[in-house]
Amino acid sequence: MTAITIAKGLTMGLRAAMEADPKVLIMGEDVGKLGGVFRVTDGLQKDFGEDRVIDTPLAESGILGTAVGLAMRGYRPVCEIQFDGFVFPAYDQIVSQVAKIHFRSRGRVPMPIVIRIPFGGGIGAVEHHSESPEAYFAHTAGLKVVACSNPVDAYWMIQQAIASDDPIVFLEPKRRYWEKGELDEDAEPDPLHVSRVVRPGTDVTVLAYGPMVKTALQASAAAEGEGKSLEVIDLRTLSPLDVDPIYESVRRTGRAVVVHEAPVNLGLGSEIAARVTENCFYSLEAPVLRVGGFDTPYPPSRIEEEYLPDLDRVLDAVDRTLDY
Amino acid sequence: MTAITIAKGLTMGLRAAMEADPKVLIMGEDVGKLGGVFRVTDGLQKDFGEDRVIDTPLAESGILGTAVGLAMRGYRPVCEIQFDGFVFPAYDQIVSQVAKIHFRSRGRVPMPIVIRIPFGGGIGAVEHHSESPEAYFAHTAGLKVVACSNPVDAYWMIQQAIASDDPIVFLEPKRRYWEKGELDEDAEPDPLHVSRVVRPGTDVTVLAYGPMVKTALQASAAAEGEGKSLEVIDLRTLSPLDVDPIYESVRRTGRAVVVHEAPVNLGLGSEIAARVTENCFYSLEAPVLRVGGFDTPYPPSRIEEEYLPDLDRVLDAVDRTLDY
Amino acid sequence: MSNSGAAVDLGEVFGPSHRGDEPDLVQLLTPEGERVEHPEFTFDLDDEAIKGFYRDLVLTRRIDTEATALQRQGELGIWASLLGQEAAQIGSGRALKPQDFAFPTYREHGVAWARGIDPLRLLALFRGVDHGGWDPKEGNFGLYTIVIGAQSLHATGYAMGLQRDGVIGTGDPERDAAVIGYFGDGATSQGDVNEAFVWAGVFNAPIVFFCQNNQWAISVPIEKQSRAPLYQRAAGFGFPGVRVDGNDVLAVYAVTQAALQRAREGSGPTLIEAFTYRMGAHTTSDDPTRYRLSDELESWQKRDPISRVKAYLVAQKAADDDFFAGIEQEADELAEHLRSGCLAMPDPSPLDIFGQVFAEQTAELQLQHDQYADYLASFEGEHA
Amino acid sequence: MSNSGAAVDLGEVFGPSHRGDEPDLVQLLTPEGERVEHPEFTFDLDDEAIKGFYRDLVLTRRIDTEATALQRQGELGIWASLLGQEAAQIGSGRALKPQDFAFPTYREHGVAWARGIDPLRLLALFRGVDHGGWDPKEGNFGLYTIVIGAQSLHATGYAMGLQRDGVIGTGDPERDAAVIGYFGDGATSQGDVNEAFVWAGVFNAPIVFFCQNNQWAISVPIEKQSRAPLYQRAAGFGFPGVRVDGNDVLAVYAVTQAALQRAREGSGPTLIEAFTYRMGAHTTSDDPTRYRLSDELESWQKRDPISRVKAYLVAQKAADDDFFAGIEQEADELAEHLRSGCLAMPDPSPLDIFGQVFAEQTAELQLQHDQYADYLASFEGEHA
Ligand SMILES: Cc1ncc(C[n+]2csc(CCOP(=O)(O)OP(=O)(O)O)c2C)c(N)n1
Ligand SMILES: Cc1ncc(C[n+]2csc(CCOP(=O)(O)OP(=O)(O)O)c2C)c(N)n1
Ligand SMILES: [Mg+2]
Ligand SMILES: [Mg+2]
Repeated sequence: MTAITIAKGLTMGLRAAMEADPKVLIMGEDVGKLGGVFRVTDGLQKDFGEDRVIDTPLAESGILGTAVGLAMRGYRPVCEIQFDGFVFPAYDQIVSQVAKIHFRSRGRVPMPIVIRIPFGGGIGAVEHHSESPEAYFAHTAGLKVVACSNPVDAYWMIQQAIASDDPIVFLEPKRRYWEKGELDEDAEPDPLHVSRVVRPGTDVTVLAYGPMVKTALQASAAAEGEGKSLEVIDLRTLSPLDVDPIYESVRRTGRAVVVHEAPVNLGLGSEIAARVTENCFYSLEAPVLRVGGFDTPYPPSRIEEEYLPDLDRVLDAVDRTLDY
Repeated sequence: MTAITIAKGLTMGLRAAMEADPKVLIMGEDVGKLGGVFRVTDGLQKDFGEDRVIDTPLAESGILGTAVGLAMRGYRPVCEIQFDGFVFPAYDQIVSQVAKIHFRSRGRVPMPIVIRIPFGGGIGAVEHHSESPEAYFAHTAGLKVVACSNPVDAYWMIQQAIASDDPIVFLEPKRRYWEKGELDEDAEPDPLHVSRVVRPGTDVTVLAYGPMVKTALQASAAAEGEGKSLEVIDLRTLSPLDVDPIYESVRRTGRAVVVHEAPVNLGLGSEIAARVTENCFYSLEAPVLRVGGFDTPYPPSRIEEEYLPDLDRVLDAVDRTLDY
Repeated sequence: MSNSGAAVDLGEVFGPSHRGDEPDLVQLLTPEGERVEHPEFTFDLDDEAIKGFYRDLVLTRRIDTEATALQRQGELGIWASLLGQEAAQIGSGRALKPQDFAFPTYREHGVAWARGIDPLRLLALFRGVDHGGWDPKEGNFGLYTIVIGAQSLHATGYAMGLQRDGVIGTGDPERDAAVIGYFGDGATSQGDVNEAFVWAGVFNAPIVFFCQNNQWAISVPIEKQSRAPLYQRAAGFGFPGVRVDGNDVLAVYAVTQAALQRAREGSGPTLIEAFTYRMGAHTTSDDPTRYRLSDELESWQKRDPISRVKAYLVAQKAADDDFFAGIEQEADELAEHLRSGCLAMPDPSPLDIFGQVFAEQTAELQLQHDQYADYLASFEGEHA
Repeated sequence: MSNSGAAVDLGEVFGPSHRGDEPDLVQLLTPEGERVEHPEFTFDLDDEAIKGFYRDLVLTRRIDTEATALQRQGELGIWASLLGQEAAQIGSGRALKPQDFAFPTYREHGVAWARGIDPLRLLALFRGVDHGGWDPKEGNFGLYTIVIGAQSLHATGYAMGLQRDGVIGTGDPERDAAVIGYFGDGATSQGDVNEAFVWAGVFNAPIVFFCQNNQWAISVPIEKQSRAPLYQRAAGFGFPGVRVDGNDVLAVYAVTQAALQRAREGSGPTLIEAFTYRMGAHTTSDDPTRYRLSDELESWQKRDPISRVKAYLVAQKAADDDFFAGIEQEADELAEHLRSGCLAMPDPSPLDIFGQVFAEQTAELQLQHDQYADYLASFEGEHA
C-alpha cells in the first residue's frame, strides 16, 4: 500500500499501460519535457522517447485527427487535452470521426483512443479552464465517458480505458489532482463501466462523479449529524450509465439527488432523473432533484465557489426532497 | 393569405429582415448564386449584393469566427450551416465565443448572430446530413435555441431571431422544407420564445418540435380513432424552454411523451422529463416517456425510417404511459 | 465598398503577395495527345502501361455514368460524379504501391478502382445501404470521408504510424511505404487541412497531399477559396508544392510517383495540386447551370483526360480498333455488374446497428436492441 | 524510427521546401543602440517620439513586474508576463490610429497600454473579478481571448465590417481604418488562424496579422509548430509576410505602420512576424527550467528591447538623467496605483451573473437568480 495522489495514480497508470503495450502513445500539448501542465505525464517522455510521448503542435483538432490515423495504423493514442475548455476545436474530429468510425466501418475499424480531459472548476483559474463538458460527450453515440474521483480509480481506470477498443473520454477532476489515497497495486480493480456505492445510507441517494464525489461525501457526513442517512454513489461511468446500482438504491431510499458542476440544463442529472423516474416510478417519494452549475457561463473565479455546488447546496436539495 | 412552403417562408422572412435593417448579412457556403443547397437564400444575393450575401470559403469555424467580428462591428450576421453534421468544425467558436462574449464583456458586447441549421433526417441522405445536434446547443449557457415546424413560424421566427440581440441557433426541419401552409402577413405572430398547443387533448401530452410536430399530429389523429385524446405541444423554443404551457398541460393530462429525432440519451426529452417530474410531481400518473433516435450514430438511409420516431412509436409510448 | 482608392500602393515594400499568377503546370501529354518533356518530371513507363491507364480511365468513367443513371432511376440516393477527374485519380492511384495507403474524400471512385475496390461497394454507400462497405485494410484504401478535410489529419496520423513502424527510408522497395491524402480545392480552406500541413511538416511525415483543384466547391469558384495558387500553400509549411495538369494521366502519374518515392525515402511531405475540372454537377442533387457558364465547360471538354490518351495511342499506333472495342465491351460488362449488383443489394437489418456502435457492446444498447426487436415482433401478427 | 536512409533525395525535383532558412529580419536599431537603415522600411519619427516609446516600454515592464509580484502575494490567480516582448507590443500598438481596432491574446499588456486601457482592468481579469473588464469600443481594443487563435477570425470579420462601412481606401487619414490581430507562434498551428488567413486573402480584408514569435508555446519550441519560418506562411495565402526584429521598437513601429497603412488604403492583409523571446515563464504557474536552458535566456537578454533604446538616447544625448529618473518615478506611481487599486477591487456579486448571460433576460435565468437570492438569504440569519 502506498499513499498517492490522483495525478500520481494517473502517471503510474499511464506508465503501466505503456509498459504493457508498445502501441500505446501519449500525445498532446506540453506532455513531453514539461510532463503536462499538471505533470500527469511527468517522466514518460524521458523513459519512452519522443516517438511514444509526442509534444504536438498547438491544435486540438490536429491532435485528435492524427490520433485517428494512428489508431487506424494499430496504435492506441492517449490524447491529453490541456484544459476542458480547449477540447472544442477538436469537437468535430471527436463527434464525427472518433465516435463514428467503428460504426461507419461496420466494426472493421476500432478506435482505441483515450481522450484525457482535466475537467471542472474550483482552482481559481481564468475563463475556459473550469468547464464541465461531459454531457456533450455522453449525448454523442459512439463515445464512452468515464470520470475518476480518487487515486485508486485513477490508476486502474486509465489502464482499463487504454485497454478498451472503444473511444473513451476520460475525465479527471483537476481540483482533486493532489488529493491522496492508498493504492494497493495487487488488489483486483472494479470493471471500468461500473458505478459504486461509496457510502451506504437509507434516506436519500446522492449521485455524483469526479470532483463532486468528495462534496457528496462531505454532505453525507454533515447530514449524519442531523440524523439523515445519505447513500452516496460514485457514478464513475457516465456513458454508458451503470443504472442497476442506481435503481437498486433509489428503490430503497425513494429519493435521489444528482450533483455535478456542469449547468443543470441538459446536464447528466437530467438523464439520470428521467431514467430513474421511468424505472423507479412507484418507488419515488419525491422527484429526483438536481444540484449543479447555474445556466450561465462559468463565472470569474472570485465567485466560483458560489457557482459550484457545495455541501450546503447538496444538503439543501436533500432537505427539499425529504420535504415531499 | 398565400400558400407557402417552409423554405419559402424562410426566404421571405430573410428578405424582410434584410430590407428592414441594412446591418443584416447572410453568410455561408453556396448562399449566393446557388441560393443555398436548399434554395433558402434564393435570389437574395442578386437583390442585396455580394457584400450582404456572402459566399464564404469552405470552413465553418471561419464562418462563425468572422461573424463574431462582424457582430462586434455592429452587423447582424445570419450564418447558414449547410447541413447539421457540418456545424461541428464551428463548435469552438459557437460554444467558447458566440455563447460567451456577452457574458465575458459583462453585457457590453452583444452577439446578434443567427446560426441557421437545416436539421434532422428522413431525406435519404448520406452520413452527416441527418443529425439532430440541438441538445449540444441547448446545454450551452449563452445560446438560445429555437426550431420551427411550419411555414408561418418559419416566416416570423426567422425575423424575430434576427431582431434578437442574443445569439440564436435556428433549427430548420429540412425534411419538411417543402410542406405548405397559409401565411397571413398581417397577422400578429406569437413571440419567439413561446411554446404552443397545436392540438388540444385530454389524455396524454405529446411534446415535439421541428420535424416531429407533424409526426405527433399524425399520431394524435390516429389515436383519436382509438378513442385517445392527445394534446400536442409544439415547443418552438428549446432553450430557454417555455415551461408554463407544458406544466399546465401535464397537470391536466397527468401523462407526457416527448418526441425527437435525436438520440434519447441526454436529448431534449431528458431535460423536459426531469423538469416536468420536478414541477408536476403529484399530477403525474406515469413517468414522462421519451421517444427518439436510438443511441447509435445515424444509420444508413435505407433504414432511417426505422431509426426515426414515427407515428407507431409515438403511439406505442402513449399506450405505455396509459398503462401506468 | 471601395477597396481601390489607395493613394500609394505600399505592396512593394513587402514584396509580392505570392510567387506570381501564372504557375508552371507540369504536363507530359498535351490535350491533342502529343508527348512533351518536362525538365523535372519524366514518365518512365511504356505504351502497354498507357494502354492500361486508358482502360482504367474508360472503366472509371463508365462506373460514373452507370451510377449516375442508377441514381436517376431512384436506385441511389445521391451520386458524386468524378467526370473530368479520371486522370487525376487514375494517375495518382496507379502510382501507389500495395503497401501505401490512400485516404479518399467521397469522390475518389477512380482511386478506389486503382486500389481494387469493387465499385459495387461505393454504390452501397450512395444507395444508403451502409456508410462504408469495404475493409480499409484490404486494398489499403480508407473509407470515404464526407466531412470536408477531416481525412487529411487521419492521413497524416497514419503516416506518423508508418514512421513508428520503421517502414520509411529502409531502402527496401517492397517495404517502404507512404500515404496519400486526397481533398478538393474547397477543402484547403478548412482548418483541418492546414493543421495537417503543420503536422506533416513538423514531423516530416511520409505523406503526399493530393488536391484535386476542380475549380469548384459546389457553386463556389476557386477564387473564393484562395487568393494564391493552391500548390504555393505548401512552402509556408515547409515542404514543396507542385501543380500538375490534372487531366494528363502521364504527368499525374509521374509527379505522384516522385512525391510518393520522396515520402517513402524519408524526405517528407509534398503537396500536389492537380489542376482539373469538375465537368459534371457537384452531385446528382446539384444544378450547376445556376452558377456557371457553359463555355467554361466547353473549354474544358477540349482538355478531356480520356480523349488525349486515345489520340496518343492511335497516333503511336500502339492500340488498334480491337483494343478499343475490347475495352468498350469490358465497360458494358462492368456496367451490367453494377446494375444487377445494385438492384440485388439487400437492405441492412435495422437490428444490426445496435451491435456496430462499439467494439464492446454496452448493456444499454443491448437493451435497446432487445426492446426494438420485441417492438418489431409486436407488428408481425398485424402484417401477416 | 529512421527517416534518414533516403537512397536518392528527390527533394530537388520539387524545388526547395521553403524560401531558405536565414530570413531577413528588419532591424532599425541594433541591440547596442545604433540606428541602421533598411532598404524598404524607414522610421520617420524624431527622438521625442523615441523618448515616448522608451517611457511606454519602461512603464509596460513595470506593470508586468508589479502584476507578477501581486500574483506571488496571492492577489492575482495567475499572470501572463510580457517580459521581453515590450518592443513588439509598444511598436505595433503605437502604430495604430484611434480608428484602428486591435484584437489581443491574453498577453498584450503593452498594446493595452498603448490603447489607453487602465492596466487595473487587466489585473481584474487575472484576479478573477471579471472575464474582461473594459469596453472594447473605448480604445478600440478587444477583450483578451484565451482560446488560442480564436480572435484571429474575429479580427478578420471586424476588418470585413470596416470594408462594408466604407472606411477603407477613402484617402481620408482620419477615416481610413484597419485591424490588427495578435497571436503567438504556437497559435499559427491552429485551424482558426489559417482560416483567418484564407478569409483575409480572399476578401482582401484590411488587417495586419501580428505574430509575436517568442520562440515558445509554453514548453513547446517553435520547431514543433512550423518547419518553415512563420512569416513565409502568408505567401501561400496570397499576401505578404515579413519578419521584423521584435525587440527593436523602431523597426516594429515602422513595419507595422506600413502594413496598417497598406490595409487602410485597401491593399489587403499583411503578416508580420515579430521575432522576439519570452524572457519569463509562460505564466506564473509555469516553470521553464523544466524545458529550456538558461544560456538561451542569457543570449536574449543581450537583445533586451529596453536597454537598446536607452543606449540610443544616451548616445544621442537626447535624454538626460532627469528624463530617466522622471520615468522611474512615474513607474513607481503606476505600480502604486496598481497595487492599491488591486487590493481595493471589490469582488463581484454572485447574483450579477444571471443578468449578464443575455441581452434579453430569460424567465428561467430570472428564476434561478431569484431562487439563489432566496437561498443566500436563508443563511443570513445564521451568519449574522
Ligand atoms: C465540413 C463540411 N462542410 C460542408 C460540407 C458540404 N459540402 C460537401 S462537398 C462540398 C464542396 C467541396 O468542395 P471541394 O473540396 O472543392 O471538393 P469537390 O466536391 O469539388 O470534389 C461541400 C461544401 C461538408 N461535406 N463538410
Ligand atoms: C485552444 C487552446 N488550447 C490550449 C490552450 C492552452 N495554452 C494557453 S497558452 C498556450 C501556448 C500559446 O503559445 P503561443 O501561441 O506561442 O503564445 P504565447 O503564450 O507564447 O504568447 C497554450 C497551449 C489554450 N489557451 N487554447
Ligand atoms: Mg472542388
Ligand atoms: Mg509563443
